[in-house]
Amino acid sequence: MESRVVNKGQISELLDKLAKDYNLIAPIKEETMTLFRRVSGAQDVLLDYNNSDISPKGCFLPQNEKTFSYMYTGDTLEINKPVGTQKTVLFGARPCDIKAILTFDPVFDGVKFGDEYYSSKRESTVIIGLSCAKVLSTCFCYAMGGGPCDTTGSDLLLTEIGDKYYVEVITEKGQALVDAYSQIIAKQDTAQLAKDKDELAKKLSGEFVRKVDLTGVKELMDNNFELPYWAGDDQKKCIGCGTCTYVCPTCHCFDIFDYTTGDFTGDRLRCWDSCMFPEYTLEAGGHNPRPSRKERIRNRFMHKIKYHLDRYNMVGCVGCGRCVNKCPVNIDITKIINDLKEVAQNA
Amino acid sequence: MMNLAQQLREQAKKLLEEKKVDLVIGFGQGTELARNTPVFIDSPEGVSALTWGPFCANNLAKYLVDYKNDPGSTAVVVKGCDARSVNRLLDDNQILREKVVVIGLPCPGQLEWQKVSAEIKPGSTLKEVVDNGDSYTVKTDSGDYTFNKKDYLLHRCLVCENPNPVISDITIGKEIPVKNYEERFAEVQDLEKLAADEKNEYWNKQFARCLRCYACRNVCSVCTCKVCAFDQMQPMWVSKRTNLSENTAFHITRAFHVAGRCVDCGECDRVCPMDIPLRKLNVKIHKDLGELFNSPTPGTEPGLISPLGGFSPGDPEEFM
Amino acid sequence: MFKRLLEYVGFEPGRFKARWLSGSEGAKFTTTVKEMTEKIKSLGPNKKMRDDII
Amino acid sequence: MPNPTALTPYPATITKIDVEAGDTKTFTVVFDDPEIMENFGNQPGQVCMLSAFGEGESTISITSSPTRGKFLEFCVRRVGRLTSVLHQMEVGQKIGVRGPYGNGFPYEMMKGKDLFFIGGGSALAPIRSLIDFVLSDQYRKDYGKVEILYGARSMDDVLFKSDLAERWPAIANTGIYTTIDRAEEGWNGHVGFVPPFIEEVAPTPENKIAIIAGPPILIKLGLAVMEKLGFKDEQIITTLEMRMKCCLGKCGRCNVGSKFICVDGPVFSLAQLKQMPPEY
Repeated sequence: MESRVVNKGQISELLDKLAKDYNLIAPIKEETMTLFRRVSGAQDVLLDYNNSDISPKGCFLPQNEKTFSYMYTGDTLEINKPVGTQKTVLFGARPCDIKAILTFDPVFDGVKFGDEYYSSKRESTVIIGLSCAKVLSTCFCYAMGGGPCDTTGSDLLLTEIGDKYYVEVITEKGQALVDAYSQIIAKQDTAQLAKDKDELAKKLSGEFVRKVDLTGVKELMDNNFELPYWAGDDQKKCIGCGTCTYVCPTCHCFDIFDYTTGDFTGDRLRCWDSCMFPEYTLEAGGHNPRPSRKERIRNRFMHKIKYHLDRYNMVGCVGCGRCVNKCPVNIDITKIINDLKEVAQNA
Repeated sequence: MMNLAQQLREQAKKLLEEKKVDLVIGFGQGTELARNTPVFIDSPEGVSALTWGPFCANNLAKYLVDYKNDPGSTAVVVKGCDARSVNRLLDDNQILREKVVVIGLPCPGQLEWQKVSAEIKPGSTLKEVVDNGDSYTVKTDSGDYTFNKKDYLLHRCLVCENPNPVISDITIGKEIPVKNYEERFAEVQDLEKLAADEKNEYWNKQFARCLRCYACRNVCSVCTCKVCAFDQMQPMWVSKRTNLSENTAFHITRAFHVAGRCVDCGECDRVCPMDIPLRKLNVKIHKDLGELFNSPTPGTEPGLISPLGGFSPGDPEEFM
Repeated sequence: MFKRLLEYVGFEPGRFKARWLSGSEGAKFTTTVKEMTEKIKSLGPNKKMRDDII
Repeated sequence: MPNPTALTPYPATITKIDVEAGDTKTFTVVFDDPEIMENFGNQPGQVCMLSAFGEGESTISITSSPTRGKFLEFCVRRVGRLTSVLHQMEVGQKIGVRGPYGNGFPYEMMKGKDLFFIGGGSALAPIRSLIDFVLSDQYRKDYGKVEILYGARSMDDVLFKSDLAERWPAIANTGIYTTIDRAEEGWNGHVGFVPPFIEEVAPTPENKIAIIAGPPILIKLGLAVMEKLGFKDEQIITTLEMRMKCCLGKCGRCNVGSKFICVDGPVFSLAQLKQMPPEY
């Protein structure tokens, strides 16, 4: 598809317009944190950030979501679902986080069961990606099939080049948006910019310091469920918090429960849940199939590097590096991948 | 500092060789230059993994509880603040004195790794860290970097009370004089001065961010309940829903549950992925405990009875 | 202690009160409850920890 | 066709409650909308999510066979929060039901064969849907001899007492073997645990499928006995249990390896089970 240009001077105007026409979700600064929040205009949007502390996955799978409310009225039971999804623009998401959304798609738009809450948001949202300008020491998207300037999953991808944003139109949705704002997202000769972007992508891809290679890891794991490795330091030092799962852009597990506001009315909610919590798999009868941190850690990492691949033919990790960065005790998925490779090869 | 690490390895090796302990819990190099990670060493050959420096923020005393039912003894590497945890765990009867060997290291302050990491060229290898008193020089293969303690230490280290371990069986390194870069209660006092509405606004903003990942609770060395009320499903006291109401309930309960036992190791504050200033809650309690009961930071001395865990006729009675 | 903590996180002073009352102090009980009710009424509904509607 | 509204339950009414044992009741439930009831299409071995509004949801297996009429039966043991609330409910009260979920028993593959059912404790509930299915007038001719071996802790814990004592034995070409763990006054049947009892009854593997359900220890020991008796992995069918929240393969918790119990199971053959990590 085509490519266009936005002058840096006009980006504020574009954001203001988008905020007026859409529910605009963009990165903001809240104290020390970079988070995705709804913004009312360009003034709140943070354009030069490395990566957000929390991924924008909440746009599609909010941490708390009402699935319906119920009400008993006399003898009848009424179930009311929330109606209407707002037209949304997710602006400024990084390529790794956008790729992560693609790993959600087969889960929520399953063969047998869809998910109206997810798919309505997915359909009504235009994703405007923003290429990375810097590679962090925790980044390893290249190893998971992505890249700092990767267009996969975006409707539009913006890349900052000099005093311009180079705009690549990836999908019909993106096309419709640029056509609607063609005064700002201008048609221009973009040959030079395209070249510059390739240069940038090449330069950035040389800056990764984490060496990770997934080749063959799944195959090794297929035949090695029980490895003494899982009883090693990682499960000893793990404190069993849910940080890695909540900051992870591909973790999608949720819990469902009721929140009562009175005797006969209430909401059913689904909220993020974490496989690192013991109650996650604890059955009412008291049996827990994954009783200790060893099983839980193994399950989490096997899910990323094997189970998600088995089911959906996609790696369950995009290499954003958040869990590496945020883990209180420095459990590092890249180290685990490398170690497993070594261990399984020697097994 | 490398010299200290070498001494530490020798001591650990001796303990394991002489079978005085089955396990040494210490710090090892992490996956980032400026980061260390807990290591669990059960053989004399493994001690080479041990290290020591200004990137050893974790409070390892926490792990002693995991090994309290093991037949053998466990050695643990502690800094001054972590040593308070050991005292507190002993007072709570969580661990047995005879089954714990405390390896204490006087600590000249721990650096905030993210801040340091942001300035060092990615992919560099650490060569040495030199303590210059008010700053550290981190020597790497990509050059030397100097970090002023005042700007790069964890906040808890700026107001450190016990750089020297308050309990220790084997002490490695020279005693370090107490040096505070800030007034201990300054942050709390600033908040106290605000009007109720302003306080409310400040804390609402903080609590609203909470993800309820429970890192603050799980990392806490004095949070030792087997099943936490926040995890209990029957009955479910607090909902998993993250909203201001539930989050506030969680944070007030967490802070108050460790009141009188919190040793101010600052781990909750450090591990919060959302940068919620949790220490400001705990330190407020410390301040009040000091004012009302003249009580020092828990764990400072062995056998200290928590003012909230005991009764004396002389206790202040604000509620009568 | 708890009162101080609650005020620190932004509850209005007076919204939380603890009193030590014996079973034989009936009169003191009623005055305490009356005082407390008055106080709460003057403070109005609690604005903290209110449930947000999704 | 994927069903996008799968997370919403349908209102339903409890029409009958049978007390099976001290802590177990069977609830008969009918959807408020007759059309939903008509088209529910549940298969033997499938499960539903039951909602008690205000408490949440739980996965409960359907214990009735679709051949028995337009209603659903759920046999519920009081163990957790939701089941406690269900146990306090009375006839006429409203609950929510969504489903049916899971693969169900492969009854097509069992056609023309003898069936040997082994159940322990409350695990008779999920296999009862298949027992009633193959014993129904409509399908009885498709299957050979149907034998049921059932064990409970005590006399009081025996579920579906009238089924075991009257309804099933009355049907031609069936065999019922019951046992309780410890001898009790008034019990004339066999006494002892299920696995040695299987050995005593000694079913032969020829042209037979065994369906086994029970607590993990019974499955473990029972499978060993079956192997000893000469049953092949493909001839043994079992049904698993895990904590579930969505039952749609999305919420993540019920995975055993890369299989989700809720959509890929709960029914597996021993051959399939051996391909999966032992994490259930």
